[in-house]
Amino acid sequence: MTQHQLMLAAILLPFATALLILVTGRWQNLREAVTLVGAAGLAIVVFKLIAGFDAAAAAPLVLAEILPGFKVMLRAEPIGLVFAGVAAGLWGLNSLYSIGYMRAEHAPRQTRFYACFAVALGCAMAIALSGNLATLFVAYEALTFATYPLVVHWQSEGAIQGARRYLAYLVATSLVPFLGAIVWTWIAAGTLDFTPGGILDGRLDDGLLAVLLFMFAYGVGKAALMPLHGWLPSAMVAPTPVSALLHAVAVVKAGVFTLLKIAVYIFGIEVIGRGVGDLLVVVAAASVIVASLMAMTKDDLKARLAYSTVAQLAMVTLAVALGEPIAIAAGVLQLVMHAWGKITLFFGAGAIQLATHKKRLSEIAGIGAEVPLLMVAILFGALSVAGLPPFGGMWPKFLLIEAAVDKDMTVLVVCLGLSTLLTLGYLVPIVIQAFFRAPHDDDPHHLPEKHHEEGDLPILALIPPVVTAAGCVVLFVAAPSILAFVAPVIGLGGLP
Amino acid sequence: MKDLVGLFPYWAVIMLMMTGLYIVIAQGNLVKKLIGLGIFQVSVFVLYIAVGVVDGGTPPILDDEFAVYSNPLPSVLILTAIVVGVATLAVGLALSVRIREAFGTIEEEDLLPLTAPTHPVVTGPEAETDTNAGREETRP
Amino acid sequence: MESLLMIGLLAALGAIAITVAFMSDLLVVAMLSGIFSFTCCALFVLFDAPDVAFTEACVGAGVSTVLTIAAIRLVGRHEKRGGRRASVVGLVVATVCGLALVYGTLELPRFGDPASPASTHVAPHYIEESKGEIGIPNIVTSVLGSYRGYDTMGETVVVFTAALGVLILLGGAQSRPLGRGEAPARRDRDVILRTVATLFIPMTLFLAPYVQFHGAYSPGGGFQAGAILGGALILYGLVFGIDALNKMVPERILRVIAALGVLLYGGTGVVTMLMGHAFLDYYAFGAGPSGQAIGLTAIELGVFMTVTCVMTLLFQRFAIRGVM
Amino acid sequence: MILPDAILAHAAVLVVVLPLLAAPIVALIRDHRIAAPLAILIALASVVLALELVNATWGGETISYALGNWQAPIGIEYRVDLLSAAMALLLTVSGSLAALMMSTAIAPEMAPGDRPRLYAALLLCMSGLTGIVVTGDLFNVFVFLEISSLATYVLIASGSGRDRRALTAAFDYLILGATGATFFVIGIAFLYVVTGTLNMADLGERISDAGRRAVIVGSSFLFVGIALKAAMLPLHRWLPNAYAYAPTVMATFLAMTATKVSIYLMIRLTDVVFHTPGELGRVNFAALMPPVGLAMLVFGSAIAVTAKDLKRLLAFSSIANLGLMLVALGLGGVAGIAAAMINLFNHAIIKGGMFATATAIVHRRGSARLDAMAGLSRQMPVAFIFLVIGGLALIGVPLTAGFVSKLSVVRVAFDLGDWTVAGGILLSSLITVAYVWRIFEATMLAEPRSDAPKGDMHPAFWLPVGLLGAGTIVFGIWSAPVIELSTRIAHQMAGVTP
Amino acid sequence: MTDMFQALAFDFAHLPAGWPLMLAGALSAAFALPIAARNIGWVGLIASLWFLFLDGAAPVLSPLDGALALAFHLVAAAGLLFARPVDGAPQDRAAVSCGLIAAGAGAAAIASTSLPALMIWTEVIAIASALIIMAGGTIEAVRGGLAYLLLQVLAGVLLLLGIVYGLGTETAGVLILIGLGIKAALPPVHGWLIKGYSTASPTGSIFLSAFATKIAILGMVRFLPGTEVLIWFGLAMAVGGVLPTLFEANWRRLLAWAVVSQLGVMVVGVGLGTEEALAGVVLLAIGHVIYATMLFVVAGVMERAGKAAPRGLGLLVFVSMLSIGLPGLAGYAGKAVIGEALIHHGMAWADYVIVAVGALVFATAGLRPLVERCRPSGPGATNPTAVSGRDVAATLILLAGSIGVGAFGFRLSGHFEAAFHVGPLVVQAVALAAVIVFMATGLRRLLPQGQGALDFLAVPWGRWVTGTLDLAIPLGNIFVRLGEEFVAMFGQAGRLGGRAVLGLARFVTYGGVGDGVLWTLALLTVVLIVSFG
Repeated sequence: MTQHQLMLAAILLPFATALLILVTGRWQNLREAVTLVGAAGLAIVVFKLIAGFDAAAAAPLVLAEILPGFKVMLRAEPIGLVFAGVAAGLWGLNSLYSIGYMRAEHAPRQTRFYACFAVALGCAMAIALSGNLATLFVAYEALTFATYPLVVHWQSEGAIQGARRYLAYLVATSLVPFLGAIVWTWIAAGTLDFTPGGILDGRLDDGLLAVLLFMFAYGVGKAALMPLHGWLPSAMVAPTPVSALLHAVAVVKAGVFTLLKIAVYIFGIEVIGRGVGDLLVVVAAASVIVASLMAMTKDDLKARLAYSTVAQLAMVTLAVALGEPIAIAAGVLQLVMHAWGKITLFFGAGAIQLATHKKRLSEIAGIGAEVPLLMVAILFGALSVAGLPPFGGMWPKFLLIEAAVDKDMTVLVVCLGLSTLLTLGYLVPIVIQAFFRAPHDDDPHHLPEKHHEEGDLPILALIPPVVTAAGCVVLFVAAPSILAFVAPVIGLGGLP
Repeated sequence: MKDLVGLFPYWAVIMLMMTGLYIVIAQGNLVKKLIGLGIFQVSVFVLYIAVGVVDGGTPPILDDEFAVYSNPLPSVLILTAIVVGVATLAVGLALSVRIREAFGTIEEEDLLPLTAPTHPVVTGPEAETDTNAGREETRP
Repeated sequence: MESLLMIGLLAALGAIAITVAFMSDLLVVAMLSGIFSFTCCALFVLFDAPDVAFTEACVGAGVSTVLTIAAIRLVGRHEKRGGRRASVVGLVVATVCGLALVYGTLELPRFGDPASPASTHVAPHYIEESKGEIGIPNIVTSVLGSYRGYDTMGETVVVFTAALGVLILLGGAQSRPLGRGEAPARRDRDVILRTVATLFIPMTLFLAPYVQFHGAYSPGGGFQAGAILGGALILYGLVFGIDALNKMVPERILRVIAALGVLLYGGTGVVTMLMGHAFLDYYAFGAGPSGQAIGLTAIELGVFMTVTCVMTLLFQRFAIRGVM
Repeated sequence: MILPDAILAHAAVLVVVLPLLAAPIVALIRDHRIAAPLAILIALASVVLALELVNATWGGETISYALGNWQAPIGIEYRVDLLSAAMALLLTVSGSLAALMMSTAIAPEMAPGDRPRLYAALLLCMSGLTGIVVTGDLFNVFVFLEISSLATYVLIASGSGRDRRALTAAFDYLILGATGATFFVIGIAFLYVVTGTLNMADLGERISDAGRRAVIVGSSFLFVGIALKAAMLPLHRWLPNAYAYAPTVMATFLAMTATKVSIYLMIRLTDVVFHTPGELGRVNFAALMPPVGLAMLVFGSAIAVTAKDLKRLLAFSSIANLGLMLVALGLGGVAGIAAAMINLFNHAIIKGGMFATATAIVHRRGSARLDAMAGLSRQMPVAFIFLVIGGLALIGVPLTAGFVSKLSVVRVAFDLGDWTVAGGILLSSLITVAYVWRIFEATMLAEPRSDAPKGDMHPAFWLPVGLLGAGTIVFGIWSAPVIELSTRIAHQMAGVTP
Repeated sequence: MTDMFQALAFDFAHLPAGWPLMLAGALSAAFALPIAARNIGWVGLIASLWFLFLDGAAPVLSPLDGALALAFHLVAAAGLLFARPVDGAPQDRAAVSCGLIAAGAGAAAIASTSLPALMIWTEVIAIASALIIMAGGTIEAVRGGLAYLLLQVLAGVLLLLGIVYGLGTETAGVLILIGLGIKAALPPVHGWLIKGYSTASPTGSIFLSAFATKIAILGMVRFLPGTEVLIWFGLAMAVGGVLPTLFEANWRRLLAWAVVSQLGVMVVGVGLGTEEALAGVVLLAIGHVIYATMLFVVAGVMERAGKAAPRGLGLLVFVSMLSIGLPGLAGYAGKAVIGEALIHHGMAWADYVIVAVGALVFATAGLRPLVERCRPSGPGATNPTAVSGRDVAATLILLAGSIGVGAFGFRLSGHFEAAFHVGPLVVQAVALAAVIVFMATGLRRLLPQGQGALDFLAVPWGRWVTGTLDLAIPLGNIFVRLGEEFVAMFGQAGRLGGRAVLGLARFVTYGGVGDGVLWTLALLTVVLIVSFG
């Protein structure tokens, strides 16, 4: 199987799975089996792609030419493969979890749910393997529309309202600033292909480049940079597996991944480094702090996690804006670590909701006793997202601080330190609330007895969070190898 | 003086045109509008023929004594235009008859509220008899 | 002298147009539009365009006035009193536009100026060559039938489309089915009408073919003849009742002949094409003026058939429509 | 091509005359079960002829056909270049698609006796429009404009079976159409006065030394007449009612053709008659079109958001897309005209597809109101899918034809460094999302009424809806044919060899 | 940057030291069965010991470090013995599992060669300790734990910055000093230690006392030897730490103060920086680990028994008292070596201060409780129950360790015998005698004991940290409201604009046909005038 065939397989497999799901819609178990087989197949294909990847043989594969110069082209390159790996890896787990979750919730229209899931993954693969900005935009748009039915799944009044805002933000930002920026780049640089070292160097003066960077930063609505982050909390109306998909696996990761590719292959890292990205650094840093603060005020579990995602994603935007090879490395690692950390938290939140039918933080006091394993998983996830050492989340923070020190932006260093503390501030209380607090806190010495309405936590909803939590720890160890894999592209020599 | 006379027909045509259009704009009655339209079109015919006139020319019928003839082309064009005018008038009148039967009035002020887009679909009082009859046949 | 007459007629036209604007009785307005057309005929004759005058008289004045009155019968005679809101804005815009147009015409070549481009570019060819190429004295008919024959075909189709439209719009149950008997004469009023009609209609029946076939030599042709015959049939229908007219010329036949007229016109064109010539190139029927003569008579006949039947059909549709 | 070359020589005139003469025959046939197939046959024949024309003019040649063998300024001359051939193809294809759907679609609305006449009216309308597109004589344009307009008034009025407001819509369009046509004739008169000829090419040469002021008046009248037919902003009042109340199958035909012919006339006149690409007489397109186009884009989309009826919504969406075409025309130059043509063809396909789907829905459910379409996604899944495809194309989602057309205009705007126009287009396309999403929410999310009739699209609609839907997708991905055609036309217009 | 990678170049060939302990801790947390938790703990402990010392592949440790690691394992064993996860509060199970993790991490920290690796393991210990505190079961415990975690993470971030700036530079030095200072509870920041140790559950306090602070001190020894200012800091900390023990009634809070003072002594050693002093510090660390744990075991038993001390407690208190200061046992050697180093450094008076502090600790932490609490005084005070066998076993194990330190001191470091020169022995004997006299006689009643005495010294650092958290919430609310206002204003403007456009569009579109013709005429006029112009 040559690389081209692998790439095509990676994209077409999810779509084929979607079709098969639609066909086998009536037989529930068969349909679930199809999803899992599809997820496994995708994981294998992507693994072979990553394993067999060598930079020399990565020739582009042109599929179609929509407009002269606006080609649909695929090309495998390290950052893309990392994103593809994350997406493919977590899809299986997410499917497993959603089977447990959706059945426990007796959700209607599950066939459409799984089919759209598969289609969304297909788009994510296309984004990962896109060879130029044109293909990326096509897949990016397709992803927005593929995830709309997922967000509006319950089709309640609130769901429709939330989905409408979700769509308004994403389509508005992608149709106006993003498309505008793409066409501007296309005209300024003559081509849209991703070329290491960037294609815009010298084509526009720095002032215009800064404006273009801003258009991209706000054009890619999925990166949820403040103040255009509104769609993320409003997408919380979706069922939890979808929130997990949106916030960890596909949608938001596609957003920041796009920013990374634009920084590395369109602008070129040094170009951003020489001052083009400075204003964006300020905005991104502010976004991190403000989002963390807002997260602390949210009593609803999923809303709190949503704002946490906004903060963590702003860090990747920060990495892009710093314009340092180390920062880009931090961005790539954050993309992976946050995916695993945040999906654990969402699995946890969903499991809590299943077990106790409670969504709000204040209501889940003292259930730690019943599901200790789940709580430990949530703790691991929280600490990994916060960036504490034994977990993978530490690496991106460390590299970001390193980059900030290199550019001697002391204010930024303080911000990053503060953000770690704030993240702890809003994540650890979840664990405390569940583990150590008694259901009624008025008398401190009361021992949390058995919870009265005993929600059944299906085994399927318990395994994924534990696996991803373990993943966080494993990633802590695997981080250097990921960096080595990505280093040649982002000009980060001298790695062991 | 010669100048004034020279261009007088055109100015008269323009005056007629504007009157015709004014009638269409200002008058509420649909048939009145059609007649205004007719006046407007006839004034155009006068313009065309005025263009074709040649001083001292005779009607474009070849004859031995005459040498200078008026321009035949405008006459041909106007022949066509007259018939087109009548065709449009005929269809317009047929429409106004149907509107009268469907809405009970052919005054623009009264028609406006009845034809506002927000109204639900109504096929009009007369529809029961007219097209429904036709529809019975087709229903199996 | 002539220019005085012209100014007089134009002034009359203006006066009629303005009075139409202020009349509220639609019947009067219909009459005025008829008078307006007839004044135009006089003007056209003055402007050396007898063919146009002839057509305007028959079609413009005759048929459209009849149709308007027939429609008023159904639609109601009086315009709503308060309905006429003097549109000040419309008046202002119309005057401004008029002034702009007047300013625009200042550079036009003078009325009747022989050296004007219109009379020096294409027209001389028609005047000099038509004798040799087409061989009929009436240049208007030659241009109408041959040089711009395609336009006339288009125009015949327009007439046919109008008939088609009115048939669709005013078909249906609202119109009572056509009988085949004679309407009972109303003793007191119809005597004068009937006697004049019995004298008048045969006259027109002869006039129509004359105008049709003499069109090559004197003002006339398919349109005028059709309108005259149509007028005659409408008069017959008016006086002796629609059912009598239907007995004489059944509506079914009228529809077929109307269609055949168009097909005849188009057919001549198709035949010339099949004979290897361009569409509507009458030289296919024979070299020189003889071919043209055959072609012209054929298309004139086609036009005559269509116009006659369509005019009658239109009137019939309006006449048999039941009053709401 | 497959036709004997004898017929090929006359293809230019046959494509118009064949349907023109077939109409009376179809009108005469009493039994509509024979008239319908005949009409379809004639329409398909004219499609083949149009294809032949396109094939002949593909290389950039211009076919010149003298009617009655009288050479140019004397007689009437047909001048067919690639633009005319392409437009002829578009018209004939739309006509045949409409004819295909006609017999099933208007069965409930029209008494069987009248139907043959309606088929004849459709053929006349199609041949009239084709006549405008292929002729080289200005007055001939007026004659065929009248034929097509009269036929259109009749087609719109035939919607009175379902909704009486079709009558007033037809009447309004008649008055406005007649005024527009008369303005057109006045324009011809002024140009004739100062040049003496009616043939466009001949007019082109003689116009430079003609009286400046008369040319101005003439071109102004011509422009206003065409603008009215093209439903430009202040004069677009007739379009919404005409499309909304005409029978949906007629609306499909009109949406694909009516206003497009006027755009063709604008391009043709600026190119051949006035030799000033981008300026009709003194009416400077570059200054006028972008603002008017953007205004149409915004106003059309704004009202579309509040429309309660699918056909009215699509009508206003057509006004918006027209605005986009005018903006492209306004940007001018080879790229501008090419973008306009891409927009023209793609919009015809997309909007035609959506109206065809609407026809199928109205045929099955009896009304085009949005609230009557609740639960469409479950009861008429196939129609729903094509509605989705069309909707996404309107928004301009990649892999659909809509994206290609929008991108081509935006790219031209960016190329000329015209930020305001580019920004304006992108911003106003947001409103498109609003009204397209209303369709999806109405059909997908609302609960279906219990008494809604069952059953998906009637088989008669499968071919037209399928063809246009597939076209929307295929020309989104493999957009080479449309782009190649448009660039060749643009090069021809600007006189540059492709 | 690169050394960070070396620190973490994790090849799976040899895992970090103490990984079995960590694994056992994690597993015991996962399974709800209390009994299983302890058994897994023992298995992990034994495996860890075998891996650390006997298996060939383990990283070779210097004798001192080896001893410290062994001490950690002893503490883990004591903790396992003392814990009662079944009948006691369920938090014990959390305390045990986190304790095991902390022990394993401590061992790994000792085995680590570079500062980054050490930093990582200190973070792990910090998290585990925070969880232990939070498992205290009360509201203050939870807030204290959160404060502890935030403080430790702040220290970790400072260490991280230090590493990033590179060890050589001056700013890095300061940063690392502050970071390790917080972790080692240097004066301004020692509040968390007092609060943490007192609110944690008895078993928790056993684990807490050992690992976190000692590893910090070890860090200072390896990376910040010889910073002058630390000497004075250490002395102040030692004296400041011992005074409250005189007046404190709460036994565990008293022991916490004792720990602070002993840490002060170690800091003095670090400040000296001479090779001898550093050896002394590590020796003291090892000794302190052992006797502090013994004291906390005793305190734990006392607390668990309620008001009356069970029989046999006196013996335990006596034994742990001895190992505080008696030469030959754990506590004495380290302090003596540091004393000698001070003398060599020319600060003889400082040596006497240290010895005095040592003696005071001996008295207040060991002697006084023995005298006051353990003697069966008053009617019916004889508590029927005896000290449970598990607790006795725990103390015995620790005693063995204490004796071991005393006996094998020579092999640990060359400077060991310096502690047994005549000078230090005499001074120690005099100090002990004085203190015994003071405590045994009635003089001790001069020192009134009260709950929370001299608490002002324990700067309420914890509340400041959680306070900032509470401060953040209103700030967050401001931003939330700001966001909502922004969206509302944006929506309002959008709606307004939309209505205006719609009104204009409707004006242009709807109306009679007369208006249509009017618009046409108007357009014509405009076009004409513009063209003429």
